[in-house]
Amino acid sequence: MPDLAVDLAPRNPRELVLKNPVIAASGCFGYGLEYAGVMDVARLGAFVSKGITPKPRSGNPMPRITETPAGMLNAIGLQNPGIRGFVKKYPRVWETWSVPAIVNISAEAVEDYALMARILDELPGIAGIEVNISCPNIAAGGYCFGWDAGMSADVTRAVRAATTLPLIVKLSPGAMDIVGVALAVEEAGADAISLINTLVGMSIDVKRRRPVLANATGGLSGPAIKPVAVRMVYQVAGAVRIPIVGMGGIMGLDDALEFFLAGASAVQIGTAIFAQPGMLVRVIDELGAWMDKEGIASLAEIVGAAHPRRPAIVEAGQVGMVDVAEVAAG
Amino acid sequence: MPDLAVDLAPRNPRELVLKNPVIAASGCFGYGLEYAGVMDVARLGAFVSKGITPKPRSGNPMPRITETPAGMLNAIGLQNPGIRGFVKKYPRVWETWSVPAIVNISAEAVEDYALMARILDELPGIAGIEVNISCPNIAAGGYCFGWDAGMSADVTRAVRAATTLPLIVKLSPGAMDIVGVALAVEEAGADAISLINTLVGMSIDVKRRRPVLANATGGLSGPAIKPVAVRMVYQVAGAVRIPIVGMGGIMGLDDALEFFLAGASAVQIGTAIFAQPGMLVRVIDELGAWMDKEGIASLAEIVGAAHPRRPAIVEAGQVGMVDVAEVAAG
Amino acid sequence: MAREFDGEILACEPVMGDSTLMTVTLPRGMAGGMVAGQFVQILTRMDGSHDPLLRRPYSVYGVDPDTDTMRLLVRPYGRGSAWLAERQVGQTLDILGPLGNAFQISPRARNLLMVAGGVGAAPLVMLSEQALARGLSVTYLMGGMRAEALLAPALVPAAVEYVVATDDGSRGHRGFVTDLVPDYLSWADQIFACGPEAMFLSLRGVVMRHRVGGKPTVQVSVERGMACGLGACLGCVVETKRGMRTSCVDGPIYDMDEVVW
Amino acid sequence: MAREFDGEILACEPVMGDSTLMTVTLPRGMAGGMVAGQFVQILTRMDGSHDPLLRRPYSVYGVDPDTDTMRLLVRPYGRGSAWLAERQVGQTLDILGPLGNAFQISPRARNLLMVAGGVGAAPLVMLSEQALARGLSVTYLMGGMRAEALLAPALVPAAVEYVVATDDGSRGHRGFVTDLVPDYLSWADQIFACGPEAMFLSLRGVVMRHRVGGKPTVQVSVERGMACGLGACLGCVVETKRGMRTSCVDGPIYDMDEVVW
Ligand SMILES: Cc1cc2nc3c(=O)[nH]c(=O)nc-3n(C[C@H](O)[C@H](O)[C@H](O)COP(=O)(O)OP(=O)(O)OC[C@H]3O[C@@H](n4cnc5c(N)ncnc54)[C@H](O)[C@@H]3O)c2cc1C
Ligand SMILES: Cc1cc2nc3c(=O)[nH]c(=O)nc-3n(C[C@H](O)[C@H](O)[C@H](O)COP(=O)(O)OP(=O)(O)OC[C@H]3O[C@@H](n4cnc5c(N)ncnc54)[C@H](O)[C@@H]3O)c2cc1C
Ligand SMILES: Cc1cc2nc3c(=O)[nH]c(=O)nc-3n(C[C@H](O)[C@H](O)[C@H](O)COP(=O)(O)O)c2cc1C
Ligand SMILES: Cc1cc2nc3c(=O)[nH]c(=O)nc-3n(C[C@H](O)[C@H](O)[C@H](O)COP(=O)(O)O)c2cc1C
Ligand code: FES
Ligand code: FES
Repeated sequence: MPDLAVDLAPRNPRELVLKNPVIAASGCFGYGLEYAGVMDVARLGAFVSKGITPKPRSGNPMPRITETPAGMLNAIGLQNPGIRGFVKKYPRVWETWSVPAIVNISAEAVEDYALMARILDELPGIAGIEVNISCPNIAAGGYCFGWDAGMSADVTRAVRAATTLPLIVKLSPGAMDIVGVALAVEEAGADAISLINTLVGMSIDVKRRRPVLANATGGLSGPAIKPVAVRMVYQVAGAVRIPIVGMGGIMGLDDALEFFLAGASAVQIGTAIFAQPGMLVRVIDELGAWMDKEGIASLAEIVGAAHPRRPAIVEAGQVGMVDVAEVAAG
Repeated sequence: MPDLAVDLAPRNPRELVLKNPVIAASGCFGYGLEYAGVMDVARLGAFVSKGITPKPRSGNPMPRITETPAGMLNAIGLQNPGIRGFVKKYPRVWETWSVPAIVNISAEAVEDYALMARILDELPGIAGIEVNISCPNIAAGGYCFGWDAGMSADVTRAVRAATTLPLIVKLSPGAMDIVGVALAVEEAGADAISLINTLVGMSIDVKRRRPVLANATGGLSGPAIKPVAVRMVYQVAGAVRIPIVGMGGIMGLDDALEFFLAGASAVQIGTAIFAQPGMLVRVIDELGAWMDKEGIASLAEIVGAAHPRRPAIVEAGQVGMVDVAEVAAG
Repeated sequence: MAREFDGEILACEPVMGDSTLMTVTLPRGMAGGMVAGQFVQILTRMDGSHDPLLRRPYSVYGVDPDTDTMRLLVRPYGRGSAWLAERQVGQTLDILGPLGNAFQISPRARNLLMVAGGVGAAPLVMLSEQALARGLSVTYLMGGMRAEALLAPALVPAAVEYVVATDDGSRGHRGFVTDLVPDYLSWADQIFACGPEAMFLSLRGVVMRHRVGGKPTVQVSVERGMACGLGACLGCVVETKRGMRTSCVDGPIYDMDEVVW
Repeated sequence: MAREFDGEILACEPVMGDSTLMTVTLPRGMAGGMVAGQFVQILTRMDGSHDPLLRRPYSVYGVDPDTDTMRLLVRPYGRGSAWLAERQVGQTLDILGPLGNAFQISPRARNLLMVAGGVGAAPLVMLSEQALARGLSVTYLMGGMRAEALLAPALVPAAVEYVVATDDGSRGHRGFVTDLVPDYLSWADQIFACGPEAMFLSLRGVVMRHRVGGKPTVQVSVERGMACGLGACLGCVVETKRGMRTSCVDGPIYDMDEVVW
């Protein structure tokens, strides 16, 4: 049996050791309980909670989701009970579980991220925090934290100061210089980086002549975005030294392997769970079987293997830049 | 019979009047001749040539294309005979055609764009120029022209000074502030804006443990990217006053209508041609029939109709910014 | 408890003009626990294709615990249902279910009125059977475009009063099924409705205008786009007087008066 | 001239173990113009689904101008071919073709050697028929994993010498089909090969080592991922000594000596 275990916070004494590298993604697995009936949650490497905010949120008006070619758009609007409501309900349940629970936090001000991190720091049943920086920074006129290296680092630093819990910072694919943001959050104290969050998209209802979603725009996820996600993981893996958690459109083992080969030490699976909840455990089983067959003893052997030579740390924004631009020109 | 005609260069005395708003996209229709056998090219509103560069290019090594979920990646690498080779061969053929031919130009220096525009200016058989700014700016260390409003405006201004031909500037979806770039190229003299070019993506061949494409990254096109494209057209349409040509994943009439409703005055169809060359003419026919059925006399009636109220010009980068970021957070 | 399972198609019977009544196998013992109003979610694409991506919800039309089977009523509408309607006997479907809550027959109810529009007919047949088994009286109103679009009388339990309406008047009342409702308002203790949103709005108008003292109560099966089907994604919520409720777990059956329309 | 047309499936015959020999209708008059080595591109997904997105190329196995039909040999491999192999008699396919260049029999050639690997057998049967019609001698070498993976002798024209190799030795030579080639090198004027890239490399090695004065010449059908099939996208190029050549218009048949391997 090959070794599937991975530590996502090797620089952190509290460490974040997963028995396998398959994680259920934020917003696609509720609080873990929703799926307890249809699958064996204990088999997972970990799961990430729905995004929690400082105050309760009732979310966006309906419709909130719509299907797109090989993908979906969502504009849930972070419906959640708020950090206080969350704290009362879930940690005590998770404490009795063997699978690590990671809490995803979202906020519109740096202090609010820190506030939530401080609250989570002391709680049992919580293995780590995933910081969702794809949120509007109210102080910056609604400009997205995750699009800017400086603002991303500010959030990371504030959360780092507020907790010793393992910290995964989740990057936004809307950032033009994804490598620059990655380096900035690494420098600011992130234990690991996860990517990608959804791309911003829109569908229009031709009959009503209005955007399908009440919120107009929504987050695009699913297989449609996989090539963008793999590219970004590949680029970020060429630059940072902390572990990377890759995601975006994983629908089975082969997709997960693309992310490992691109440089991810673990993967998250989101949208695919909706279509095939059984897929999570299937990927874990098939990964073990594949490694056996290929004679791979430990996952580390293939992480980043698609890189011709893993380059040393490069200057922000320069990874594959020429390639990238040239190719976009067909 | 409803009026499908559209002028894509209303500010330009040389105008760019199309009998219908359906255009074959650059790189997906060769030089028009390749499809002359399988469809009636004369039915098109216009077609755009493969990207032409100052010097001949033999393109990237193989493999250059790969299929992705509801999309494809390409890294052709702008294989083309160069502007001189191009001039000898195609304008004289197109001169005898009734369908407007638009030349797509790509370069790695501002002067080279201008040089090509000057050459094209005097030629017969050319109805307009589409400026592909998704190219690396060698002077800026390979940073993509189209990602930066200032550099995009520089290219536009130089081309504008070099020709009186109708000028469409084709935006790169890699730009974080797509609205800012659009406003900058409008200001710099573009007659119209087209978007989107491909997103940058990657697929990894799990068997070989290497990127599928020899160039590693490639441009993602097809239905997978449609939601991103519609969103960007919607945002840009809320800001600029010049006509917009929308594209990205159009596979039939309903997709084209999404772009018109989002604010495009015309559409381009690219990847879909590979799958269904007959689709180009089908969309034109179905569009006319649909307008008849809906009692729409002129396309202008539906262009931008999905906007609750077409706002006046807004500040660069602020269109829907909060929505967008919030939504990306699920 | 919901499970993801492979169901084998045992029969496909053409009904209601263009629709198909499909008999599908269930895991042993599951049928007995399924109740009227619940639904299943089916993956409607071939292996290896990722488009269309999400499952499609279908109401349970009926179950047979003896043979461990259920029946589904599928109307070909868009791409998912067209794929499903093309499946053949012997093929298997990837099914998630049973999902959702159920219609609740009040212990004091004697007379039940069903109001069905189109494929909304599906869960109300099963509910009628459950009511008859309890010795209750059932009237089943159904509306459709044309005579052929209606559920054949043979598919409705014989002890049920079956009254129909068609848009073109080719059978029964010419007009909306909701036009028939006022006649039954004083008789019915409860109304159960399933159909398009427009039908609910019209039903609501009729009931609000005519009912006395909040009787009859009305339960509706609300149709929402769904992703997970398990209350995890929060994509299918309905605003109720007590806040946002998922229509896959807290629904699809809602008390009409609870919903913020 | 290539056209996009609907072809109706008239027959599906299981061959070579898991593959299917499909008979499909052509637009009137098209069959007569189709030549060995050409291919068609087929849309391999259901209406309304966008995945898989691109057409799949299939070599023309044979044509019948009298019935306006062609035959295709389809091996279920991935998602596109699996979808295709599942189609049934009476269904139609969206086809683009005929595409590509053709094998060229030299006017001076008398003895032709065919070298087929797996489904590469397809275009070489048609080529053999054309050669026999001109009174030439043909030897047809075929390789496969097992006996069942070979083309049944009945499918190869009777006047052809048919020699086989299998990986497991269950029929004919145990080993690669290219092992058989040296015996025919002095006899053959031309070699025509279709199969996986690995087969070409091994064939090239054998021929380079043994041939005398550039004889026999070798034409190979090269397999490249394709998008447009019409020379427009430049996604399928092969580097030749005279520059980049598309394999959909300038190919798929290349002179082995012209290709930069
Ligand atoms: C709880 C629940 C129970 C359901 N039970 C049944 C059932 O028993 N039988 C059945 O046939 N369908 C039922 N449906 C509808 C079904 O889930 C699918 O929506 C329907 O089959 C169309 O899917 P599609 O893939 O063919 O359409 P798509 O191509 O995905 O098109 C869907 C689009 O059409 C709209 N749409 C979806 N369904 C309809 C419809 N029926 N009428 C008008 N517009 C529609 C959607 O808003 C969307 O824009 C049920 C839905 C829900 C939520
Ligand atoms: C000119 C030409 C003629 C062809 N003629 C035939 C024919 O007559 N009969 C036939 O069955 N196929 C033929 N093919 C192959 C066919 O086009 C498809 O590639 C094949 O059916 C697999 O497609 P898929 O959608 O099933 O696989 P996908 O799921 O799309 O997988 C394709 C993947 O497998 C690889 N691949 C594709 N085909 C093969 C293969 N045969 N062996 C190993 N790896 C492969 C590709 O590189 C790609 O990574 C031909 C290809 C070309 C270019
Ligand atoms: C319905 C839905 C809700 C989501 N909610 C969140 C969230 O609350 N916080 C977050 O960081 N990401 C959220 N995401 C993003 C996913 O965690 C993931 O980054 C993205 O969907 C890409 O992965 P996938 O293609 O496997 O789904 C959500 C995604 C979906 C589809
Ligand atoms: C094979 C291929 C080659 C392309 N070449 C060019 C090019 O030379 N210049 C350019 O501006 N865009 C090029 N594009 C981008 C398309 O014109 C279009 O912007 C993009 O593909 C999105 O539209 P679609 O989804 O309809 O294909 C190319 C696209 C493809 C698929
Ligand atoms: S469908 Fe996901 S919560 Fe209901
Ligand atoms: S497949 Fe497009 S050029 Fe050959």
